[in-house]
Amino acid sequence: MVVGDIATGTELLVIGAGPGGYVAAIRAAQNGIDTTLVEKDAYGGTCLNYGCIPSKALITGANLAHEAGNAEEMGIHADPVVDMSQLRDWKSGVVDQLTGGVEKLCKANGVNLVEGTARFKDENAVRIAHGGEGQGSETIEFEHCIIATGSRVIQIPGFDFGDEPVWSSRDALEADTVPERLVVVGGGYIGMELSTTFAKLGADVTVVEMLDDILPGYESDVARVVRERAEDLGIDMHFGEGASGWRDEDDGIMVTTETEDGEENEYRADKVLVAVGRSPVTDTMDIESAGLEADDRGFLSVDECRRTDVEHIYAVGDVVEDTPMLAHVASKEGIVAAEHVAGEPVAFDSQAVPAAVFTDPEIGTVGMTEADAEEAGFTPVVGQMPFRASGRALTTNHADGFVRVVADEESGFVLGAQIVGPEASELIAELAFAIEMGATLEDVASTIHTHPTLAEAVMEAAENALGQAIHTLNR
Amino acid sequence: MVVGDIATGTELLVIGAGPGGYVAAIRAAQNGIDTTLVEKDAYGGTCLNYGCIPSKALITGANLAHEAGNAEEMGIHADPVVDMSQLRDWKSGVVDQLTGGVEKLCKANGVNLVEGTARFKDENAVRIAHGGEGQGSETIEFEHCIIATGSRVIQIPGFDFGDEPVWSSRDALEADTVPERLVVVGGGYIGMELSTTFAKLGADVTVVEMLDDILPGYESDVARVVRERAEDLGIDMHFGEGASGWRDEDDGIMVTTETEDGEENEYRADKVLVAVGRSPVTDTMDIESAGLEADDRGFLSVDECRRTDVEHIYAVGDVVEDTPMLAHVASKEGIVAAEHVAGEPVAFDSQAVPAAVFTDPEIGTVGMTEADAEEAGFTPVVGQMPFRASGRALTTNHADGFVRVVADEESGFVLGAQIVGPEASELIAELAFAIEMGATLEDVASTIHTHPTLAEAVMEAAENALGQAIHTLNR
Amino acid sequence: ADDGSSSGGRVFAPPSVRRLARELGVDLDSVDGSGPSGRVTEGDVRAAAEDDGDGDEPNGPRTVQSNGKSATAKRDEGTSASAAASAESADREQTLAAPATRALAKE
Ligand SMILES: Cc1cc2nc3c(=O)[nH]c(=O)nc-3n(C[C@H](O)[C@H](O)[C@H](O)COP(=O)(O)OP(=O)(O)OC[C@H]3O[C@@H](n4cnc5c(N)ncnc54)[C@H](O)[C@@H]3O)c2cc1C
Ligand SMILES: Cc1cc2nc3c(=O)[nH]c(=O)nc-3n(C[C@H](O)[C@H](O)[C@H](O)COP(=O)(O)OP(=O)(O)OC[C@H]3O[C@@H](n4cnc5c(N)ncnc54)[C@H](O)[C@@H]3O)c2cc1C
Repeated sequence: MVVGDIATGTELLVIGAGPGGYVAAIRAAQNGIDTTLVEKDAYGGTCLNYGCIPSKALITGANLAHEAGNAEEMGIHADPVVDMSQLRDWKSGVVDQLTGGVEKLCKANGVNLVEGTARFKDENAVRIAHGGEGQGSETIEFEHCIIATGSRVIQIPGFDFGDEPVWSSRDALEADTVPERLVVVGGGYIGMELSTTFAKLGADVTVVEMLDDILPGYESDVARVVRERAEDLGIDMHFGEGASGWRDEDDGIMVTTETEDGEENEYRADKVLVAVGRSPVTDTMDIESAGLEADDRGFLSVDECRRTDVEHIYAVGDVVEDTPMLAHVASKEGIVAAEHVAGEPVAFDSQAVPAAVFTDPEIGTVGMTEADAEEAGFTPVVGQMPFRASGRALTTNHADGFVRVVADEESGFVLGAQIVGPEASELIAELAFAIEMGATLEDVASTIHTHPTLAEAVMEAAENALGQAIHTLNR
Repeated sequence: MVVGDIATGTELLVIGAGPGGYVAAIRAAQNGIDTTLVEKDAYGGTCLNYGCIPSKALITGANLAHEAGNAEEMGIHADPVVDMSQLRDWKSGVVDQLTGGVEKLCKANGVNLVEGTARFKDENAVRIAHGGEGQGSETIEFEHCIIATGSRVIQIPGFDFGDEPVWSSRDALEADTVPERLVVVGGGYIGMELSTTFAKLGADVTVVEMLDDILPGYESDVARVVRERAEDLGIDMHFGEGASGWRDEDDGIMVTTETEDGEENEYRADKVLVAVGRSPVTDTMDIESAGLEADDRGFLSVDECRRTDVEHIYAVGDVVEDTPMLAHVASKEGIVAAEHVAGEPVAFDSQAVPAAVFTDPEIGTVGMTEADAEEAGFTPVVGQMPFRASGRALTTNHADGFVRVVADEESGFVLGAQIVGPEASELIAELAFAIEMGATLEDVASTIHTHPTLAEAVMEAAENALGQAIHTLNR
Repeated sequence: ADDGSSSGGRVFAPPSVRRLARELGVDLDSVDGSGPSGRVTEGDVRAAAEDDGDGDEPNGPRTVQSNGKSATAKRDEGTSASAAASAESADREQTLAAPATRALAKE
């Protein structure tokens, strides 16, 4: 164990081992760059430990139990009992397998791993504080640095995550019992994914959202499919209300909310999950010492190679201004930064960033909506295919939702897509690829799609935009 | 009711309303062609009534019941009971919904529908025999004709589908109880899909296959993943044995088989499913009267616009020589033929035809294998990503299998892909599209794929082929 | 070919072509795409690079040695390839062309 301060040097220092940082580190090492990765907590970052992965694992369990318990029409009679602590342990096993994998992959690619918290000393060095008392610290000098310190959950007045009944998403993902009554503050994607999960696991769920619909940012016909399904699942949604506080009651807690015109409401609960957003982690490592400054919300601005204002210091992932706070964006930015350090002719020049919401049903979107396309100066043409006309969707007993493709009328170039329905998160891949390729509606429509698959609906939406769908009526 | 023979005329006559015929008829009508569609049995053909759709519906039910009953490690405790006749009714409901939809879509697009059996009178006319006694017949004269009469199941000596214990795939899909013991003759895709289904529903399944592995035509490492899972499900597989006959026993039946060197084996069963292939239906409609001749196996040969030797008569779907007997091929051929009749500059010029097998796990393939690519004169480079390294696969608890991408080393053009694993049938779509687009490995690898999805494994397989995968080791 | 105005000023080209343009110092906005609706192909970018003359400085990053290979050098072999080689790759581009490209060719 090293106590005191020794200085080492590295060509590239990556701070933070989330999907931005570890991917950057591996790619840099693959390109022959001497790379050091510092992480203060756990390999895989928010995504693998407290975000994407554990949430999707719980969703799998909740879906299976709920579906099997509600499939009488298919002749399946079951009354599944979910042992929440077992489900949690299984989920933790998945997380461990993946985070262990990340560590192994880093090592196998030759990345130097350092545990500790990094703070900038100056433009070319950080000091690493090792965890625990008397673990000392070390200085690492670098030629290039990639900041990938990610984000943390936002706390709102009146709700302290230190209090036992107040849950962050991370607490929710660690639950070993299902609360009888759960109030969820925030109807964004994290709030809705967890609301759906806990409703399926048996909780009485109430969602409180300040705006006038769930999933702000999504088109209303997309959100509607999820909202209606949430209603079917018994989720009680209240819009135009902000949570103002909570208090203990004899039996559980009482969550109070306020509307814009000052009306107060109260909801009984056992737990309250606050999921109102995340903010970048740029305030705990003395970025000023490196000559950097974050914007007023804490984000760092970068150029197309992900360089900050200090040319040899890059930023990727949730800390970056303007790109969505998503794991795959972090990874792509990490790759771009790493390859740029290695001298490759790269840029973050993706034409469109896909995104998925793992609600019931799922949402997958990429690129422009019809309105976006109009705004950008295109004359959009739109094609749609409802899943209830898809043979595959009907055979899976999940036929809500649709595939919509947005294209430029004149050229036929695919500009965007919105999918809500079964496997939307997977189906969006083909359309994201189509947009990157500069493909036209005709390209998508005339590619043979396997029968019976949900992907055929992608083809049919393109055909619909061309006025020649087979399985849905053309306008 | 019309009795006697009246003659009507149509610009295009389509014979058979399967995925080849009904799609052709709709597209022709969309192009302004006066189109008549004759069907003797049921709209949707084999695929919707006795094939793709009912089989996938049963697979959904079997999977759900089986998964829910085997998820203790996830903390889900259930003991699902499947009421097979209810499952069958649900499946029939799905079929009815889709076949009803086909009929409506035909009408909405202006296709004239005729029920009856068509036989060629001459090169420009068919006689339609209407079903039932005394229903009379009519003559329809046509300018163009598309033959889409599909295929029928092959019967083998010793097994008469008229006998109650002998099942065709159609009988299996109509079952309202699960046989205790089922012998399946033929380890092709239909045999394996149904073996898996019935094993999951509780039958003791034995597969007898003449060749030395299941799923002939697939690479051995692909087939192996399915075979090992089938073993886990308790399916007993015997290779190098041909079924020779069966006899009644006190308790059920005894199926006898023979190896190449004459060794005999016997398997006790309640039902025996014979799934050894399908042959084209070209022998029941006097094609000679139209000047046509089928090959010795009954197939019709066609040009790239799907014209037979008689220029104004086209053939599409299972009756066509050389293209795979698959629904989406039938539909594509139907579209090509219809558009050609309409004077469009079309051809069946698809670079690659995707195919899926809905076993556990699924298989999705498209284009060339590594061996195919070598044979075609390319220097193939191959990339692979195992699902056990995919975060999404682990969170769905289905992590067997892999994605493999085959490309031309020099140019990077994607030539083929083999996927075995969760949602393989859907994931293959992006790679089929990549091949059609003439995309390179770099195009696939540098497209952002949503996290966490199975589709990321497609990207990683491409990265692996380029020697730069993040989540799997590069060779 | 497309004049770009109907496309909101955006250039439509596959990722590999965009990267090649950066490598060869070709400004994609100035390339006339020969693909369907003016999609820019690898051949278009290479032709544009030739037109600009060989001496052009790539607008990409500096060239560094990594694993004994230089990324830019790797690609330079491609640019200086013989006419025969580029003809061959053009052939392949045609046989492996996208559906809309093939439809265009047939019309
Ligand atoms: C519940 C939930 C569900 C989500 N689901 C999805 C989803 O389905 N799909 C999706 O794309 N995104 C999802 N996200 C978002 C996703 O997790 C983030 O976008 C992603 O993790 C960002 O990656 P990153 O590398 O920028 O940062 P992070 O993953 O946050 O990693 C940053 C790392 O840096 C470390 N660190 C910070 N400061 C220092 C320091 N000074 N020294 C050393 N180490 C430091 C942290 O400990 C952390 O490990 C979800 C998030 C949550 C909370
Ligand atoms: C159990 C099973 C599972 C399958 N699963 C899949 C799958 O998952 N994916 C896939 O792609 N394929 C699958 N197939 C194959 C698929 O069903 C066929 O490839 C497809 O149906 C072929 O379409 P078609 O239009 O050529 O013929 P068909 O669907 O066979 O339709 C032909 C139609 O013509 C009618 N007809 C015949 N002769 C006459 C006449 N003289 N006059 C009037 N009408 C006539 C018939 O009644 C029939 O309706 C499966 C097949 C089976 C049996």
